[in-house]
Amino acid sequence: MGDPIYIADSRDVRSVPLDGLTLIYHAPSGMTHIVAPPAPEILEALDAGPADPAELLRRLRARFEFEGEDAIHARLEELEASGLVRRG
Amino acid sequence: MSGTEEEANGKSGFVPSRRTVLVLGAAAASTVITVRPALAQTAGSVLNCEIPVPSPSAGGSYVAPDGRLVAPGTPGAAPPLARPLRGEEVKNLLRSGVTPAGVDPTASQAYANYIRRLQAGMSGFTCYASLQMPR
Amino acid sequence: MKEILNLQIGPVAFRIGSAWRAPIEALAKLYEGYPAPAGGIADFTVRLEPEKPWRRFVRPSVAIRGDYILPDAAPLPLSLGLLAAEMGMNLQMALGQKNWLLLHAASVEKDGRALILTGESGAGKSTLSALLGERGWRLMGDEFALLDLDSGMLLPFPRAVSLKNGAITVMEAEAGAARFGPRLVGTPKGDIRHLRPNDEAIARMGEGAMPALILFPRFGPAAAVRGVGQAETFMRLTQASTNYVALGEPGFNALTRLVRGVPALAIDYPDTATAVGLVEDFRQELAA
Amino acid sequence: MMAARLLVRALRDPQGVQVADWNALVSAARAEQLLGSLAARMEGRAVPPRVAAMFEAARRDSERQRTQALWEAEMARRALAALDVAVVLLKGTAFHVAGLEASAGRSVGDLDILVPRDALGAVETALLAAGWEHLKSAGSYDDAYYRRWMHELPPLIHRDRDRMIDVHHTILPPTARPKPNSARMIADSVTLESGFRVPCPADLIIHAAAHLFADGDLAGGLRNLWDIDRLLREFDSPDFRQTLDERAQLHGLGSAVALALRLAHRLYGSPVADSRSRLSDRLFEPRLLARNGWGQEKRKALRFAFYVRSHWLRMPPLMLARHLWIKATR
Repeated sequence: MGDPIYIADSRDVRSVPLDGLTLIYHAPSGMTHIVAPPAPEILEALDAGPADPAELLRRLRARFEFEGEDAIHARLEELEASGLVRRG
Repeated sequence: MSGTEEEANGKSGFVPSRRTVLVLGAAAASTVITVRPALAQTAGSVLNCEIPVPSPSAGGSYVAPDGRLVAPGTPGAAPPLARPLRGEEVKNLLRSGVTPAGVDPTASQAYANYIRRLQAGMSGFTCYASLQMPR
Repeated sequence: MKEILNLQIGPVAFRIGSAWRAPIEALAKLYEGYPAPAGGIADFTVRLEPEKPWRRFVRPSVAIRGDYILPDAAPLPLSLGLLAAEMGMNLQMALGQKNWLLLHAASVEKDGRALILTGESGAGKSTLSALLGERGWRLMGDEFALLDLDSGMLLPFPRAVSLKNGAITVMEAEAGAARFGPRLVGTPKGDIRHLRPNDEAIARMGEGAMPALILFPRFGPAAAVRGVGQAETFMRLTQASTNYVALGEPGFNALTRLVRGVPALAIDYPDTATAVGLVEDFRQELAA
Repeated sequence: MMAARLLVRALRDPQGVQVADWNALVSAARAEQLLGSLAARMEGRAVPPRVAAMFEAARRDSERQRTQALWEAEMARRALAALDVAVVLLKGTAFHVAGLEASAGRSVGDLDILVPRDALGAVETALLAAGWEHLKSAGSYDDAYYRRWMHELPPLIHRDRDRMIDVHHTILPPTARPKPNSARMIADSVTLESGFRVPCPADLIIHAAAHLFADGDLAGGLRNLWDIDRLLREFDSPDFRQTLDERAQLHGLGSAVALALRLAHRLYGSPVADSRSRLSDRLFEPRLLARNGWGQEKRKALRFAFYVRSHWLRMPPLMLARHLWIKATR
C-alpha cells in the first residue's frame, strides 16, 4: 500500500499573514488556527491539487531548499488532525 | 492558499525563489496551534467557583502523581480531598505551587495535575477553564 | 422573583431578580443615575435565589443563576449579595454575549481615541482605568470591552469598578464617598469595594470610540515598555475573549483588523503614578 | 400562566401571538434551549428593537452551531472511514445534515451516532486513535455502569476540540422494556448525497419519542416535542402516518410514540391521526410547561415524580436500588 493522497480544501480558508506566522480561519469547522512554517507552504503547495507526500515534496522543491524530507509525514499528520488537510 | 491577502496579485506565490530555506523537521514543536474557546481569565473577577478533587463521580478514586485517577489505596497516590478547592486556591496552586490550607503538601502536585487534565463536561472544568491565564 | 431591578449599562440591559431585598437595594444605590432599559426589555436575566429553599432563611446563601448558568459557581453568603449580583451580570456577559466581541479588558477614551488595557487578573487594569477615569480620561469600562464586529468601534460598558484590597485606598483618595458601595469584607478575593464611574462616563455610555492602542500592563520592579507582535497580540486577545470562537468568521475579521490596525505594548510598572505617566506619554505620541 | 405556555404559543403561531412580556418569553426560551428555534420562527415579525437584536444574534449562533455539528460529523466520518461500518447520525446532527425543518435554529450539543453492536470495539479503537479520549476514568463505577447497562460506550471527548461523541448501538438501554430494532434502524437508514447516513424520517420521530418518554424525565421535553412537531409537519401524508405506526410497532415503541404524538398535537397542534387525549396526558402537560418567566423550574413535586419514573422505566427495580444507593453514598 502506498502513501495516501492528501487534499487541502483551499476555498474554505481565509488566511492572514502576521509576523512570519499565518492566521487561518477555516470556514467548515469555524476554527482558527495559527500556523508556522512549513505548514502554510505545504497548504499552498496542495492548492495545485491533491498530492501524495512524494509529489508534495517535488512541488516544494521547486520553490525551496530543504532537508529532513521524512518530516513531511509528521507535518501532514498535524495538518490532518487539525482538519486543514484530509486524505483522498 | 488562495485566500492569502498578500499574494492576491497573480501567481507570484509560485515563482521559484530558490534561495528560501524551509525547515520541514522543525524541532518537536507543532506547526499548528488551534484557538480554543476561552472562558478567559474572566473568572478571576467573574466567578466564585469550586473544583472537587476528584469529581464526585470518580467514586473515591485516588489521584496518581501524574493526575490520573487510580483505584483507592494505590501506593504513591493521593486520597480524594475532603472539600472542593476554591478558584483562588486553585489559581495559586497552579501558578505558584502554593498548597491550599489543610492539603498534604507532598500530594499537592498530584491534585494540580488532576486539575490540569480536566476536560469539558467534567465536574470543575468550567471553573478551571475560567482560571487559565494567557501565557 | 420578589425584588427586581432593571439596569442599562452601555448597550446592554439587565433584569436582576432577587429573593431578598438587600442585594437589590445595594445595587440600586450603587447604580444611581443609570438609565432604565427602554420598554423594560433586558438582554439578560440574573437571578439571586436560595441555593436550597430553606437557605432563604437559615444561613442565607445566594446562588448566582440566570439565563446562563455555570455549574461550578459556588454560592455566596447574603452579606455579599451585591457581589453576587455583579458576578451574575458578568456571568451572563461571559456566557451569553454574542452581539459584540467581548474582551476581558478595561478601556478608557480621550480625544476620540480608545485605549484597551488587558492582561491577567491582578495586573491592575481596574485600578489603572479607574484612576485614568478621574484624570481627564473617560472610563469606558474596567472589566469588559465590547468590539463592534462591523465598524471596529469599541463600545463602553461602564459597570461599577470593582476595587480590590489596596486599590480601595488608592481610589478613596480620588473620588467622593457618595460614589462608593459598601466595603465587602472577606470575599473570595479579599476585600472589595465598588466605585460608580463619574457622571461623564455614565452620560456618554452610548458613545463608542475607535481603538488606538492596546496595552498589556503588569506590575514589575521597574518601568519597562516593549512592543508586542501582531500574532502574539492576536493570540492573547483570543484568550482574553469569552466569545471569540462562538462568533466565527466575523470575530476573526474583527480581531485581525484590530491587531493589524492598532499598536500593542506590554508595560511593566512599579506603581500606578508611573503607569498613568506612561499612558499620558503614549497619548501624546499618538496625537502627534 | 407559565411562561413556557407563552413560548409554546409563540413557536406555534409566531406571527399572531400576543407577547405582553418579552423578558418572560426570552428567559423561558433560553432555559428550554429553544431561543434559536424561536428566533428562526419569528424572523420577519415586528418585535421591539432589543428583541430583534437578540434574535439576530441567536440566528447567527444557530448557524455556528450548525457548522460545528457538521464538522464533528465530518471528523467522525474521517476517523471511521477505514472501517467500512455503517455509521448513522442521530438527533440534532441528523436534522442539520439532512437540512430538515427541525434544524432551523436547533442547537446541538454532543454528536450521537448509531453503529452495529459488533462494530462497537472497532469504532472505539478508531476514535481513540483519532484524538478522542475517555471522559470518565476507565474502571470507575460510571464506566462499568455505561458498559454493562447503558446503550452506549462511555462518552468520549475530543482532546483538541472539546466536543463529545456518544456512540450508541441501540437507541434505548438494554435494560429498558421496549427493545427497538437497531438492525432495522441501520438497514433502513437513508444515505444522503453528502454520503452521511441518517435514520429514515419515521425512525427520527420514533427516536425522539423514545428519548423523551422512555429514557428521560421530560427535562428538555418542550424542545424534543418541537423536533417531533417539525418532523411530523415536514413528512405528513396518509402513507407516512401508516409507516410511522408500523415502525413504532416494529421497535416496540407503539405507546411511547402515540403519547408523543398526542402531546405534540396538544402543545403544537401537530398533524396526527389520533389526537384523542388520555387522562394521564394531563399530568404530562403541566410537567412539560413547568417553567416560569424568570426561567425557573416550578412544580417541584411533579418534576420529582417524573424523575423517579424515568429511572423506573430504565432499570429493573433491584438495579435501580443499587444505582441510587451507589450514587447516594459516594
